[in-house]
Amino acid sequence: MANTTTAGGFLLVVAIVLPVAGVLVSLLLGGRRAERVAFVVMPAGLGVALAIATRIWRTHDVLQYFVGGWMPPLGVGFRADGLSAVMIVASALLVCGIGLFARAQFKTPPGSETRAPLMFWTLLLAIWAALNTVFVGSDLFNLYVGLELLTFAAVPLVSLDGRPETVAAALRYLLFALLGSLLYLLGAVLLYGAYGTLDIALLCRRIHAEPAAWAAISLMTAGLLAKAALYPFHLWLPPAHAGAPAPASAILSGLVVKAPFFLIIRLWFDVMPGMPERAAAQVLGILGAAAIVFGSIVALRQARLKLLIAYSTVAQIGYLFLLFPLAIRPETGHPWGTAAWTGGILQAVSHAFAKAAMFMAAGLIAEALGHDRIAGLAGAGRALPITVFAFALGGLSLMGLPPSGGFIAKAMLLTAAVAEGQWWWAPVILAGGLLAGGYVFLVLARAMGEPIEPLRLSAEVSRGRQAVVAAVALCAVLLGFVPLHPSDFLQIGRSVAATAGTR
Amino acid sequence: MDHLVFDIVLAALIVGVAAWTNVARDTLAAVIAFVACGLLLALVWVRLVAPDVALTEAALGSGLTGGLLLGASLRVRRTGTPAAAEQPSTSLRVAAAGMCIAVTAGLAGIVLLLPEPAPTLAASALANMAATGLGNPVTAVLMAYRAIDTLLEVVVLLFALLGVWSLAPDRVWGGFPGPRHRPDPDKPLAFVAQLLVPVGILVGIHIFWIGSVAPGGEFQGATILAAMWILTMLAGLVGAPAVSRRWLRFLLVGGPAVFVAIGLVGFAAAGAFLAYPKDYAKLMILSIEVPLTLSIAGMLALLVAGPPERTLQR
Amino acid sequence: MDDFLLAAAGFVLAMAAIGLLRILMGPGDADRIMAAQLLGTSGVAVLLLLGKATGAPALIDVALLLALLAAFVTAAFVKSPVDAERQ
Amino acid sequence: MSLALDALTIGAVCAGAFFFMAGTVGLLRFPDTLSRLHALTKADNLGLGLIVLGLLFQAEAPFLALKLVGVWLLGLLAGATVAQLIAQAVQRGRLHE
Amino acid sequence: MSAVTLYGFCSAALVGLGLYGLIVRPEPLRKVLAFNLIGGGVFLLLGVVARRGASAGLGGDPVPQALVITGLVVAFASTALAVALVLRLLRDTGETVPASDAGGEAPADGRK
Repeated sequence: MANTTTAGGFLLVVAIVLPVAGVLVSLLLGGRRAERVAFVVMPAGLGVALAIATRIWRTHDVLQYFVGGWMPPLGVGFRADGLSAVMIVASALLVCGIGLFARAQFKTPPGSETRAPLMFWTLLLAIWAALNTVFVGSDLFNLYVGLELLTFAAVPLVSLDGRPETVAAALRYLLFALLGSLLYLLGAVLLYGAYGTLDIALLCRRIHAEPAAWAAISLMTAGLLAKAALYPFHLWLPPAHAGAPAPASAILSGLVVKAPFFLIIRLWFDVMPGMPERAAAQVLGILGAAAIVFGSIVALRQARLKLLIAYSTVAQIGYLFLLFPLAIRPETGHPWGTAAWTGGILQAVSHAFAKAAMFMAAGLIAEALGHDRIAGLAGAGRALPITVFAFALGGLSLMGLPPSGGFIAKAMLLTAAVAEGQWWWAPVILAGGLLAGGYVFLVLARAMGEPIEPLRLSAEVSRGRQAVVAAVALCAVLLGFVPLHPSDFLQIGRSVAATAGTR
Repeated sequence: MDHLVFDIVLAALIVGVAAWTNVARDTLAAVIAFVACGLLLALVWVRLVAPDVALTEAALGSGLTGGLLLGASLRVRRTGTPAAAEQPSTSLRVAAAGMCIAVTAGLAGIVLLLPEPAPTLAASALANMAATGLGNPVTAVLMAYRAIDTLLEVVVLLFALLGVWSLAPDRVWGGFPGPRHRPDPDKPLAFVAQLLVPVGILVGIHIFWIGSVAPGGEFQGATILAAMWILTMLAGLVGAPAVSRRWLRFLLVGGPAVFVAIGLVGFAAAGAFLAYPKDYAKLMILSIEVPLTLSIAGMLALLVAGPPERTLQR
Repeated sequence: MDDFLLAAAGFVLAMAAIGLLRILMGPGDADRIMAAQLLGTSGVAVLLLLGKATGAPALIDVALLLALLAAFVTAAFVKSPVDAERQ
Repeated sequence: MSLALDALTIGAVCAGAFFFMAGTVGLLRFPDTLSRLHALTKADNLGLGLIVLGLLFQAEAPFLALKLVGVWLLGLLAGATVAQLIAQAVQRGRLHE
Repeated sequence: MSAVTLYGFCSAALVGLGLYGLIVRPEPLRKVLAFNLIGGGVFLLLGVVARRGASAGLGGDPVPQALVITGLVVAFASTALAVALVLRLLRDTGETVPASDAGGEAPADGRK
């Protein structure tokens, strides 16, 4: 690895600083201008994200930047590989989509400044800055600060409408997130004490199997699991994600829980490649499987649409963690060449789009009908055809039916399970798909049904907003056209770590 | 030998006070024990030859956090119904105690197993200090080597403040944080404030200013300034500022904005974000630190003051 | 000399510890808030002694800060927000 | 000369430590809040003053000596006024007894 | 045993005590206190690491010391946000312990 800043590495700094600057300017100008600032930052940020991805695609190499010109271990670096680029682009697309969708809901009335719109637009940019920090960070303490940024930007979004239930949900979310941060930090401290650096690339060369390293990785993983809401740490998620306003739910469920998952990948595959035992990876897989079964069954029994979607997030997070048993020390080739590697990451991205679309669709339905009880959805299909169609498109990904990103992801996880001889994951993957089919059809069947008495909409929903939801859902569908084999792009930046790990 | 006796007394005291924080019935007593714990930890930092951290711990970890939690626990006690909480069963307590003892034992074991000689960046931090124009290695880490952490950390404070403000009821948005404090009933308090605040501001500026060459710096100085601002608010000498005030927004945003701006100047002048050209390093760091100290002081004070509670009109 | 100063610091700390025990027992809030006073004064004394014993003049600044913040905490306690609400 | 200064320091610091002990004893023995408060503030601040006095004999630079005295004055003023605050709050019955 | 090791044990004890408080105390404010205890332990461990790295004439490794300062500021921010949430909850519901299952009561989806 070249120990210098790569050409175009400054884009990584811009990806973080741009939304931060957006927050600062929004807060300074206040009022109506916060929204305008957000709509300037969004296309610019999307451009930066695409530029990062293009450059990595063209050079087939990582982007790297050393802040202030100080090299690690003394300084802090940023590094984006193929995986980072995918997450950065997905976040940028989703933030823009959610921003367009939220425009009608968080409009600042003319005149004085109002609380909710100002907070929503600044926090949306804040979450974006935090996500980019996590995706390009290559220093464990810098990543800790990034995680805290994410927490402080995400928690207030949960209680944005100020109802006591959502404040309680936000508090619970905060407590879980803080515990996660502290465990993560404790692990990072142990690593610094043992190896004298927090830089991931340097750690990867110095780390070896000993108690301090095991304790550090276990503590950090446990902390991140609490933040990622993997079963049995999922308790905070349903009330928080279901209680938040729809655009906030979309970003929380779609992106925010993916950040800790991304960091667990960093830990297991970049900090200590080749070190984790298969048994440890099996534990993560078992928790993931439990999440799939538990989350799906509980989702089936929900009476409210947003809670159903939230519990479905609990289940879909479970799929992500099947990546670990299937890609850690695989029988065939190196970890990132496996179908599970591509499948797991594709699941993260396609779930992000699908779930965001479903939460936004649920938000529109609740707005139009004045409630979100599943039993009372009859007639929604006729009143809001585009919205219900978008909901169904998102549902395809959850069920794993073609054409959808979820289908490719789950098919690849299945392929990997067979190739690795770990057949026991196959029934879980299939059962999760069937259960998802159950709850998605439950909603669709109700929504397509005839209402007993003619439906009276409590609010008019614009066609534009419905189109945005459909566009986001379509992204999840389009991911279904990626080729069904391990992606080269997702392996960029991995080869060095691989050789270091198998020394 | 004497040294170790002192350390044993101190360590035992800290563990005792921390245990008290857990078992005390009354939340207020627990908070006071926690404040005591913070003060004792400041002494530990002195023993660990980390005076910069000792200053931060005493000011922020104990002082400002203590003030915040004391106010909160008094409010909870007088308004709330503390008894409603379900107490955990004995078996849960035993299981929790067992797990925590295991965690403690494990960590203690790892402390014993830490490598000897310990890896350290002290030498390289010292060797590169000339390029920063600073005389305090901790400040060099905060403002040069890991300046991005410091920038993001100030942004963390700002996000936290946004989070606190977002809890305001809609109708009072733009108004004044916290309850109104009237000056009259506590003559001694106004006296304390009038006496302490000028001294405190001097001490705060002093500690900020010497930070470039000796223990101190923007966070420690800012904490003292914040404490003094809160004290004048408590005494009713000045009111808390309405959150919609433009000057307040400038105060809060100014520090991080200048930080970002000078970081970008580094792109042009020294070839990297947050790099300082050698001859201007100290000047650039100082021009970040002055507005940053003011911004941090404002954020800390407003975090303690809480969300807006009173409307602008009235 | 340095050993003597350190021993003196240990003694003051031990006295503060005993006092702290008494204070935390309560019964009233006024007793408890004295803890900030007690630890403030004793802490300043310990810091000054330590600073001299270990040759670290920077500790005077820590002591200065401690004296200020102890007063701040007590004031924040005595003038709690609740008082303001009731007026 | 330095021996005499050392002796003065030891004497003053010992006296200071004694007053800290007296403060703690007062805290343990006095029956009511106000007298406990009184014992604590008076004795501890006197103890601090004596310790500062002892350290003054060892001060290398006049500026450091000035700072030492400053710390003591600040402690004294803050201690006295804050004790006043607590006492007033107790008398008005605003604190839980 | 050296003083540094002693403080290492002290930090382990703080983490343990904080975790215990976090699990056992149901009141949110007590949980916030417990978080601060854990944080104190973690930071102290970082201080021990710093002290062990004393070299080149410095009393400790300045990098972990600076990390502690950053960490303390972040911990304060978390405490402030948690306290604000607790007080808001208290004002709305008169209790500080959140009801065990608060669901997504979202009829108008955040609009009043």
